[in-house]
Amino acid sequence: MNFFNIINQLAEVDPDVMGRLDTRRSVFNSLTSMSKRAAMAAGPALLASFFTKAYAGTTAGDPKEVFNYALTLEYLEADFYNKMIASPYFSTASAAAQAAIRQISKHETAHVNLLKAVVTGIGGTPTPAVTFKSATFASLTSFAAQLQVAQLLEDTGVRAYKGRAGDLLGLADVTITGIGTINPLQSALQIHSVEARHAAHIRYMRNQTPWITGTGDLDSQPHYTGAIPESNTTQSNVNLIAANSITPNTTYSAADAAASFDEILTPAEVTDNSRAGGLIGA
Amino acid sequence: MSDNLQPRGSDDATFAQPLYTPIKRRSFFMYAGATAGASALVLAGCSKDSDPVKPNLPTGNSTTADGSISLGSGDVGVLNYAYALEQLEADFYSKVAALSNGASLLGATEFAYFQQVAKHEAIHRDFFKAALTRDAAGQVLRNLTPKYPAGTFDSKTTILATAKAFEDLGVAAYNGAGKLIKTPAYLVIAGQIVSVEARHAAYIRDLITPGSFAADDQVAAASGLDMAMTPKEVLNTAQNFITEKLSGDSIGVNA
Amino acid sequence: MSEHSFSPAWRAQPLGRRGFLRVSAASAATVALVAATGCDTSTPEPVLPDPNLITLPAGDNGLLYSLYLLALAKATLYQKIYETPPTDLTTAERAIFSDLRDHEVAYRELLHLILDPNYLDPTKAAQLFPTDFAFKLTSFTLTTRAGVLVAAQQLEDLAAATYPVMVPLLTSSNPYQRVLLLKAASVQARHAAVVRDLLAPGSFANDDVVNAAGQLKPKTPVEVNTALAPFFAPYVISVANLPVPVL
Amino acid sequence: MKLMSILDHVASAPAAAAPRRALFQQLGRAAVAALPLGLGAALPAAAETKDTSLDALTQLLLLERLVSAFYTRALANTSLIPAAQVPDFQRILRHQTQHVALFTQALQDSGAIMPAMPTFDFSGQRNVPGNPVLFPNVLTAYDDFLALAQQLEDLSARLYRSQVFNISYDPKLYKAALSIVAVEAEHSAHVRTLRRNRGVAVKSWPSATDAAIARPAAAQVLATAATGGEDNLAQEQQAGVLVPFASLLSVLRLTFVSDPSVAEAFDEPVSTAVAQAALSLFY
Repeated sequence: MNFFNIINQLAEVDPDVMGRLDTRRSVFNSLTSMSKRAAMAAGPALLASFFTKAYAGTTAGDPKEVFNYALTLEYLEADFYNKMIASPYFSTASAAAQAAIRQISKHETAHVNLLKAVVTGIGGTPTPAVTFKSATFASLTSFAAQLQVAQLLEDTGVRAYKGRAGDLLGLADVTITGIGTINPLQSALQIHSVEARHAAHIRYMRNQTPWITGTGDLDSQPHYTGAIPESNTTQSNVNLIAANSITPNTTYSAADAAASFDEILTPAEVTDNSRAGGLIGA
Repeated sequence: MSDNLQPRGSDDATFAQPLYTPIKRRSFFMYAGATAGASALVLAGCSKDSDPVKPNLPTGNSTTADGSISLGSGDVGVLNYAYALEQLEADFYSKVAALSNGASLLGATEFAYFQQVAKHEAIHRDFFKAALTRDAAGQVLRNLTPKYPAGTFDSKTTILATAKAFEDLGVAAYNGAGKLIKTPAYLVIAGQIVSVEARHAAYIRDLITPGSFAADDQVAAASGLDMAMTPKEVLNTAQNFITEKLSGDSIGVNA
Repeated sequence: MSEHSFSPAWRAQPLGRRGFLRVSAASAATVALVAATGCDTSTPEPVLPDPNLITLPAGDNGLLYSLYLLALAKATLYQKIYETPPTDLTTAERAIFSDLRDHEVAYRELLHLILDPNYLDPTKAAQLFPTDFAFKLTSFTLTTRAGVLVAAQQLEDLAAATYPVMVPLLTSSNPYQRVLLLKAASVQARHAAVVRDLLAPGSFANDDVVNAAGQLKPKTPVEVNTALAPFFAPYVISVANLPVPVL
Repeated sequence: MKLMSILDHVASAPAAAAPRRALFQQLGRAAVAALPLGLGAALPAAAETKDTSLDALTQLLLLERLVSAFYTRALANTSLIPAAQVPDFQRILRHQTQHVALFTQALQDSGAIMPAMPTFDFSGQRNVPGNPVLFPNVLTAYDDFLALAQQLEDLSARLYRSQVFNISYDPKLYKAALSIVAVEAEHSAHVRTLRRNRGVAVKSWPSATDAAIARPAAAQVLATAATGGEDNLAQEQQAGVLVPFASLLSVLRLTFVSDPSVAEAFDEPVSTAVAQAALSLFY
């Protein structure tokens, strides 16, 4: 059995595969050790690196951890927009641009409050707040420069939520004081689509396509690359651009195929210094 | 293997095949889903296949007692549900993209963007068809016949209003259907698509009212949550635009 | 029939063909008697000699139903013209009819919402009329410009003339409803004028419709109903309970 | 306005006037509505507006006198209005004259002091030759005449809608005023149709898509009074509760109506103060 090859192929569609294999959910309790043993036997080097990434200090698959992960990102975004609004460059923006940033900021703050309540509601302890690194922010010396970072943050946020949805599958509804009964997965999805709306608007403000075609001015940044880059044109082993692949007599362009599916980022990728990780700090 | 990790309607026979069969020749969602796929690989020899679909749950594309077309049950139901919505969206945008006066009606840049959106939706539609054909052969929803109120394609106002309505509905539909999915891979796919739908929605909203990309009528101000709707709510509405009568009563329901 | 019959609880019940609003003159009296002697939630369904009789309620709701029927009639007519305009209707005239359709749909939906505050909640919404209740266009000639204008003028003159009569009959302590209807009232008159001018240039506000005091000749709810009745067949609408203008 | 004098007059009114005394039932709680700063200074002393029944009748009489004078002078210039449209404006004038008679009678019956007939000046110079001309050519050029006619008719329909509830104490007047709302609206629609037929982008109902009528800044209050706020989408069905048009008239319910059309479906009122400011441009 070529387990190495299987894992490799799995990783193409889901780079977080090893993280998923180690979830706490009961169905995998026995699987974990088995797969680890099997995997180690098959390709120790690759898997070691996989595990290192996938387990970056947390217990993957725990909904408390997932929501704290989301909370960290929302803290970062919320602080970034607060800094943006407080910045001397804010007044240089048009009224419409200011209104848009305020609306987005309002949502990020709402997400922080919601996620804190959710983490508490499911028996966890909200992760401490993080802030956007002041020195980095200080280097953004125009509204336009800040907006670039806003785009990167939003597009990364979209990818990050997408990468964790699977970890929330099957969770029961929870009742949270002051909020009511929510389904954890559904709430995460509802935040996720708001982040996508934000991303689209900021891209639009920057005269970029609202969706990611690969031709944007920032599309080569690490935020759009990763194990599965946004330029990916194969979904679940289906090649979207090969002639007659999904539609007789129709061939879709790589740009259209890439733009029609957003891609995931793993927690390790998101928290990497090249992406959100490098922006967190005092 | 746990019952709730296997896509309903997948080709169970593949479990019995040798493990060295290349993934691409297998039922791809079992592997794409990583957990389901990997556990199936590892545990193939020590777990029982799940029970067959209970006969009282409708299969995809079957005709119900009242003459409706069933979207099917379990994950197949969710996929057919998404496929139905993508058929509608793709049809709508293909008609917009084909307008001979599109550039003058919508503006050249906007028309070009609409043509991109038309491609995105066509890809979504065709992707679902390909996925369903491979994973749930025999249960693939038939080609639907969309219908629109008179005048839908006559003015910028009605085109934009219809696009906004469809995109916001699509986002709410995916957001509400996520929790009905049993297979992680399907959920990831849905997540990959819904954010693109949300991008479309934001763009079209901005065309109608600048700055309304995530306005309070769509994103709750207090919680910052986008809309989510149940399949029943969505289909009640979508039915207005689809000639065939659809039944989504068993979407996400497993035996 | 008392206004009580329009309580949400009553309306929320499933409505068969024999259910809603259809009360004969005799049974109306029965219901009134029941109501007067301590009507509770278990009002028995009366015997229905005429299953097609629809009795509008008393009070403000009756007036609002009457205005709703006018809006329904006009929206139905204009939707049809919008969808299949006569070939001799010019582009500019089609644009006018498109506006007329928009306005009337807005009135119809607004009045529906006023009559049923749960209208937008599919799980709670009531049914105002039987499902096959409709404004029938068969007696109009909608294949020619002249035909659609004649039909439109008939309805618009009716609406313009009855809004000024209906508004002061409303007794609700909610002034916003009256203001809203008044805002619609003058648009009804604008509709009438534009349709009249299209049919016969300069026939706006002529002596057919304006009296010697420079006021629009009024039409009472009964007159409106008499004019509309043939178009709602086989249903028969009774406005016997509606308030009657005193002056 | 000399309230004490009016009250004195009422007290000594002949018995025949008694039925109309109700007109003054609201005088006791009459409040002088403060005019916006800066606007008041530009108005004649008599232009203070109050929302009482007496003030309503007085203001409506002023409006009808003004519009009657406008059409009388326009028809007197036989080269202004094309022959085919002369009967239209004769009919409109006849209606306005009938309305003048109605309010004159109502005020006389109630024993109120009849306001003096102002000397109207449709140039906007307000009878002072040195003042700038705000409305050039309105009695010599047909298109300019129509533009002003449209604004005055729009204002008329609006002012009646605003004042009608102030006279609802008298059922007969109340009903008359409601009927007149409709007649003024028909006039307005007709004038708008005439302009549209002459190539002006204007609908028969006030619309956000109507071409604006260019006026000097000093005359802007007329546009505000005639059509300001006609793009309003916020209609209250109860105090603080807006009609949810966005969900009521949606694509998904097959009831879609665009925002401009929704706004068109509801004519808006005008505040009596703004109306007065506009009327005051003409005397």
